[in-house]
Amino acid sequence: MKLELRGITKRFGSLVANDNIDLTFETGEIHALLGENGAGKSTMMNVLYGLYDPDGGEILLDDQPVRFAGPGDAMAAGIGMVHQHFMLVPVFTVAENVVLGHEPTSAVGGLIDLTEARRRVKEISDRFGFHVDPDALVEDLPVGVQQRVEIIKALSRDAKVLILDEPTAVLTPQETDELIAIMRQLKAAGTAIVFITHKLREVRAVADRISVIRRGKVVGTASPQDSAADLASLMVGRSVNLGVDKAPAQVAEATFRVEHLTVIDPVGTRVVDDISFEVRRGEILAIAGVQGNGQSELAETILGLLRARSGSITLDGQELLGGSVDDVLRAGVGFVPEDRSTDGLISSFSIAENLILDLHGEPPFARAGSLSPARVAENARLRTEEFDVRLTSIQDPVSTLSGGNQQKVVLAREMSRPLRLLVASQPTRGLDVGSIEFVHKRIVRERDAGTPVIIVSTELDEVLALADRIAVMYRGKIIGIVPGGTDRDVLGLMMAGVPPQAAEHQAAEHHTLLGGSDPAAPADRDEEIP
Amino acid sequence: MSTVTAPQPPSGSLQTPDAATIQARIGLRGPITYIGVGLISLVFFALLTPADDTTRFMVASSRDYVEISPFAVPSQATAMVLSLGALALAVWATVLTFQRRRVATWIPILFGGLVLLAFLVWVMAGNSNALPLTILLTGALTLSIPLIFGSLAGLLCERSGIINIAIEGQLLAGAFLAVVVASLTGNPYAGLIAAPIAGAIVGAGLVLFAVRYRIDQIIVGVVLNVLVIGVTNYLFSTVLTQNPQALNSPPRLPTLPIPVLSQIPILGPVLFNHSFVVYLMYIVVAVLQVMLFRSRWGLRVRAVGEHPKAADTVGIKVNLTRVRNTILGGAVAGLGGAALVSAGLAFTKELTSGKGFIALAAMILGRWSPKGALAAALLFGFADSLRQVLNNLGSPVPSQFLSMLPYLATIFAVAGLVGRVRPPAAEGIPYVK
Amino acid sequence: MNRVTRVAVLATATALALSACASAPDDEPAATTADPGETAEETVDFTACMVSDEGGFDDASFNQSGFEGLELAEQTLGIQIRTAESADPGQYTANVDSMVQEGCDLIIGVGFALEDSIQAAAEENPDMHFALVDSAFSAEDFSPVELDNAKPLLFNTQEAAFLAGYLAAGQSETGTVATFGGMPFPSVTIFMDGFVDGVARYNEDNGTDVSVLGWDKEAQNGSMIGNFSDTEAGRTTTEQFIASGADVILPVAGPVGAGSLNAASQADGVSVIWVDSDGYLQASNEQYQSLILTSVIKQIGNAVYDTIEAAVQGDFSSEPYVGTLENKGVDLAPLHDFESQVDAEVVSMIEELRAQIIAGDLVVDSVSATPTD
Amino acid sequence: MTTTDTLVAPSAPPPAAEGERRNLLQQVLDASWLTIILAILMALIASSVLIAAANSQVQATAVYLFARPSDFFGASWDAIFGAYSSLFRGAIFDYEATTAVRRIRPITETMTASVPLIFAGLGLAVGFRSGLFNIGAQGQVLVGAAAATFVGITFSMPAGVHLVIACLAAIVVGALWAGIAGFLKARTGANEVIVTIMLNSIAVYLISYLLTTQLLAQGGTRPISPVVADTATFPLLLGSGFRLHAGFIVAILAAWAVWWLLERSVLGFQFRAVGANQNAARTAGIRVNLVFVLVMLTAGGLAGMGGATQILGTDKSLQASSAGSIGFDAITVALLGRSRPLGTVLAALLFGALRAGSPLMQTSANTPIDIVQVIQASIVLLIAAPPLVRELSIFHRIATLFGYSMKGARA
Repeated sequence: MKLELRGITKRFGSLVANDNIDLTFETGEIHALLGENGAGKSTMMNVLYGLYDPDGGEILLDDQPVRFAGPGDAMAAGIGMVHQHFMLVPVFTVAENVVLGHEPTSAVGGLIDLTEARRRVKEISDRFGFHVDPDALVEDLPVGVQQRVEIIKALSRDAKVLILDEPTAVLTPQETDELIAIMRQLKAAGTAIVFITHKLREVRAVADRISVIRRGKVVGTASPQDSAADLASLMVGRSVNLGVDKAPAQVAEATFRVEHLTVIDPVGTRVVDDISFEVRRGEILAIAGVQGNGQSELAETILGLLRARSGSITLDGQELLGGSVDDVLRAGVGFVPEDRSTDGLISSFSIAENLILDLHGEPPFARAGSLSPARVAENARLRTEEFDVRLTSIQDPVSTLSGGNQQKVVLAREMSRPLRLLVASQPTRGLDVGSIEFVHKRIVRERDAGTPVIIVSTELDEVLALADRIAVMYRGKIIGIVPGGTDRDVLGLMMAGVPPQAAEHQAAEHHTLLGGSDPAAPADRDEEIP
Repeated sequence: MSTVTAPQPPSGSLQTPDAATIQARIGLRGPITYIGVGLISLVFFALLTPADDTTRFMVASSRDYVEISPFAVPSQATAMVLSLGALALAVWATVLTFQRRRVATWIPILFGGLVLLAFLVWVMAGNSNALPLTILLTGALTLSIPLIFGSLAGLLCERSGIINIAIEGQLLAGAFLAVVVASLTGNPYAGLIAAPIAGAIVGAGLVLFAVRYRIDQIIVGVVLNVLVIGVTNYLFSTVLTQNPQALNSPPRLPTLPIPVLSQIPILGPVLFNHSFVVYLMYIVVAVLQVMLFRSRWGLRVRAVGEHPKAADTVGIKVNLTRVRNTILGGAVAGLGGAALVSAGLAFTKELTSGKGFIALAAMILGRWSPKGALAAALLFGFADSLRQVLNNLGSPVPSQFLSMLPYLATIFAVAGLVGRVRPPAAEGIPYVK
Repeated sequence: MNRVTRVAVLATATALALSACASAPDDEPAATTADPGETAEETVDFTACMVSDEGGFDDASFNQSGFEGLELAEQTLGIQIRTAESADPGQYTANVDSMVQEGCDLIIGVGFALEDSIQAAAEENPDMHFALVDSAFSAEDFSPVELDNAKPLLFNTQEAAFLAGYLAAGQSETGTVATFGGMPFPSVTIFMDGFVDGVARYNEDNGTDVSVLGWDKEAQNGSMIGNFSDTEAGRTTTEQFIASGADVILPVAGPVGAGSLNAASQADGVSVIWVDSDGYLQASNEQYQSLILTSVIKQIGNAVYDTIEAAVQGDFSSEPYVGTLENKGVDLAPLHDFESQVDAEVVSMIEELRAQIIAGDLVVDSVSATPTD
Repeated sequence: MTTTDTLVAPSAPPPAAEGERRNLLQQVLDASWLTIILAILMALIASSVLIAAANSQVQATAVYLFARPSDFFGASWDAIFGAYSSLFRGAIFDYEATTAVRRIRPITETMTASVPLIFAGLGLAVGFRSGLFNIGAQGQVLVGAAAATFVGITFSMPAGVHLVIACLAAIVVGALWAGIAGFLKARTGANEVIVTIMLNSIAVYLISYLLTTQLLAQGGTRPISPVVADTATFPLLLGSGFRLHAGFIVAILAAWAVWWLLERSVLGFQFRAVGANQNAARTAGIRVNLVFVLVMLTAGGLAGMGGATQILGTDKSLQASSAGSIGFDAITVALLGRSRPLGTVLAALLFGALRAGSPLMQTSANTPIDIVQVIQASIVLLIAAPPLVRELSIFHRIATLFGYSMKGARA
């Protein structure tokens, strides 16, 4: 089946997200759409999937123009999509999620035929070796498995075109390998695969054809053989500095210590399991791991959002456990939360107010319980200038800013006071290259000023770019702490629970396609666009 | 490339023996509550009751098929046995909690039942009147019917993501139209058919503002309640009072005892000797319970309420589902309104008197499931029935305090038993494509 | 959505059109400007005004009785009337004041709750006349106060309720009678006090042991619905009384009494005693006439009418009116359908008691009764 | 995994400064003041249908509508004009009154009626801004009124001091009553909507019980408290011809204080932060549970003060139903005022006017009092939905002919 987009245009207000896009997807081909965050890839796919109504252009299926009023039409036409944020109902079982929307029903009263639903899941799961339990609750499954559920969902509807939107973002290198194997299997079976990503390495490993999108336009096509640097400059529109400039760490004494920390969630799961580590002044410790292995809980426990069951956390010898969030912040901890829109910013508050969110009770902003609007504004002017936040007015709601500028607001706030520790979770998630560069630079500068820094990231690229040491978490435990620059296959195995020594052995035997020791691209790692 | 040993050994080797045994803290709220309530029961209901008092119970009324004469029990001894039984359960539950084993659901239910019986024995001790148990239970069922329909209406809406605070208004509108139509046609069943229409109209208003104009659903609900009260009051004082014989004297929905079943002692009259609307409630609860959790329709509705975007991506029309469910919910609440006046009662101003809000509480307490709503509504109905019975037979507690009973029960239920519950995730958030 | 709206509008319009095709009245349009109420021979330049309490004039209880008296005065005396319903106590003063503003000649407040407002207005407007139903005026320390321009309309309801209690006890087969109220207001509990005393008197006279459910006169505590609107609660309460063996019920809760009639209709041999007016004659009770044993009548309407009449004739006096058995201000209604069923001995005894009360030989007391002397 | 509930356009709305500046027509027609005025007008028009329908003459003429429509429309006009002109005479200015005092008295009545609404509305507004949907103003007003009454009838103190103590008692008791809901929410997560609704009912029964005891009835047999001592009443502002009392000034000051609290104080910053985004507030070190309790205490204190003004300012004695519908009207007042102090004061004045005008509407024009509730509800519904107002508005319809775009309007 051939799918073609002709002149697709989609606007949101005055912003043109897709500008006259022409693309063709052929049967049995893996077609990569490469573009950085915010380039308009996802918008285009949502148009293709019937979620958005295009403002112009048409979609052709086997040369016949089609119109999709909703995803139902798109699915009926044989288009399946695995969304970046999984479209799974967490409280449903795998089988329920898979059949949702085209449920097999028994003769009586529209009751769902669960046997048939399970059979469908099993069939596809067995065909591709997915090992998915149809009766498991989706919310209990690891993200990698959830993704497979999404693929089963698409395949169970006989998708002839499968769109994968940033599918590798949450996977370990080994899982990514498995995904690539699945993609090739599907391709061989005659499925057209649309692979949306901003990772050059993956594109070059699996794509048959590459289309690069920038600012809503198709700016060119490339072949997998093109060099990473060429692809990167095509994607970003200028030549990019692909590494993070950072001097070797000037490590001083360890001032932050976590000892035997255990956190148990209300259900009784040990989400953080007897963890110990320390961070020294002037170094960046990255906490790596697949999402959902306790990193977020660790960060939240340091901040005092979660209560620990036992253990201790000390900063400069002062115990942080048991204190309130306010106490921890006052002790000099800067905290960049994982999800800035829910935890880091109040979207309806002004930029100026967001810049004092955790400082609002302190002088000079407050005196005797009263806020000083002048000081708040003054602070906002200084900080936004220093962090190069592009804005119209500091009194505008922070929601009017782009993602990158919002993250700068968070960083500007957290770095606007003398820090004794910086904890940054997923500091560059969803940002464009320019913003990523900026954020990384600021974090390194904070390290160089002698602050111990903890970066929590699920992106190996980011971990490798920033970390002086890497602690890998798996099921609430630290599997091992390894130096920065460790082979990504080793890290990948550790993220899957293999201890460091064993991981090294295994990695030496089985290189992944994208692995750091891939002989075809020895220098690739440093060129990675995160 | 070689792995450099981390500055500290991997955490595993440092693990102290007791680290692995650290477990989640034992929740003490449960045991303390159980034992506390058990002790109160023992001291107040048993030990402080005069030893020679008796409590009389009546388990059948004169109209029942099987006649059982009232019997008396010694108050103190009975309350003592009941309280000790409850305390034993409390201890058992505490032991289970400390052993980190699950406390089975029947334990709190039985515990509550025992304490309640002890309370009844105490409150009626020395009273020359007998406590009519079947009447108490029948009253509980009758009084809970509008609440059950109301909370079913609430959960139909909320399962699809629309918060329905307008249950009160829907009940009232349903009751109003039921009365008028039944009076005009002279047929009580016509009222039963008309009431859902009135409720559905209020539901349509709610969903219009919630989906099309994306106004905060709580606000719309609150205001719709005011509007319905205003409109029905207006119609009552301008139209109904002009011609009460024709417009405001509905016939009674006849009682239809179910053959055989209604002759079972105690249970028969309590459950199977009612009008059609009660049996309809049984059917609606059962059907909704099955449909919501087992059917295609139910799966889609719940998907819309939990994760509308996911539903949209598989071709389910999110807003259409919400519109349909809210209107259906309104109709079910309308039935509750009809049930409220099914005995052939005339319409009076604001006759729902806050039942819609108690229905809302029942829905939350029942955790958004039809059978849970049924149980919770029965609990409130029981509290109300108990208030009436004690009021009627004379009790040492002033009537105002007995009147507070259902409301206090609600607060205890919402705060104590339920605590933080998990409503449908997308509740109250308009879906914008 | 739009299509639905349009269809609905169309349907409504059609219905209206069909019903609006009648021909215009033949007479001059003047007929349309005339108030249908003005059927009296001549109109008198006198405006009588009435303010209800929270119940409103359609409460099927004392507000309604008062309003009926006012309407009667309008029709037969040819006066103008003005009415205001209060939604809550905060409006009493404003409503009374708007009557003052309207230039009423006589302003009647219905219900004890209006005491303060009427009293204040009367003190401020000495040239206007006022009346107050169900309460006398009092100073801050509860000592009675008499005003020159305000007339309390009081009722010794307990006297009639006493007779009703005696009758109920005599009529009861089961030896149990019951009563309940809307809210524990004096104008409610006064009925219940008298009723309980009447039953006690019957027991005393006949050596019986008829018990009263729902009211404890000593403790002044008993069965209360909690409002004057929840007929369903009235019905279930009555059902419970019936199940507990009661066969004569006295609901003192205005329209909630309909719930009692409803419940009684479902049981054998249960009768209801109505309050305020003769329930047997009320249109809304038509289907339940056979269940109404009697009614404890409280002639608010008559008292209102008489007060207005006196004021129109220039004979307004601020002397309290007290409705008693003697002046028929309170009374026991005829037995109607029960005439043949009630024991003649009981009937004659009731007559004797009535005479004793009128003669002052028997005093029925209630803490809720207003001291009048 | 987290669920994303809405598909949001990948970028924020275009900055206003950029490019196509909205033209003047668009600006004027989308202004919120116009929406509010239109909403009020539409609600009055919608209610006038009910007013006409309730009128006996309109009913009489409707029977022969087609035979002689002029009768019907004349009667309708008379009924509607009569009702609204009485509303105006009762609430703003009585042009038919004979004395000057009587003429201007209505507007002072409006102000008087708005006092408790301002207080309770402010309390609710604080809650709404902090993300707490407090339906319990009714109960808080009542217990506050009871506390003020208790102080007012029980103690004898010098004037002024007595008033202040009575008000303080009302504030404390109202705050504690509301605090129950805040505490339960903080400790157990109990839904505040339900708890406050239940507390309303409990308050009514509690007060009606206390009114039968020595505590509030002081020996009276009726369930009404004695009149509060003169030393505890609010001084009248315009002399004895008017009921307007100093509570109005206190209410305005309270509105200013609430503005300061929300916009200029550290505590208010925390309130608003919790209201806008609990997670972010918690991450920023704000004690969200403590804020819940503090917000409810503030809201309850204000509502309690509203109850105090009702008793100490106008009613002078307490009944179980003294709170009337203040608490429920206050919800709509706060919503109408968009939870802003100034808006709340203006909305309270509007509702005060409806309240002050309704007696005359009844007595003079025979309009059923229930109409007022319908008007109030319609106004709030319409104001909450500006797009609906624009769709219904003739002005906007006409303006579309001149290039006005309804879709371009910001909600």
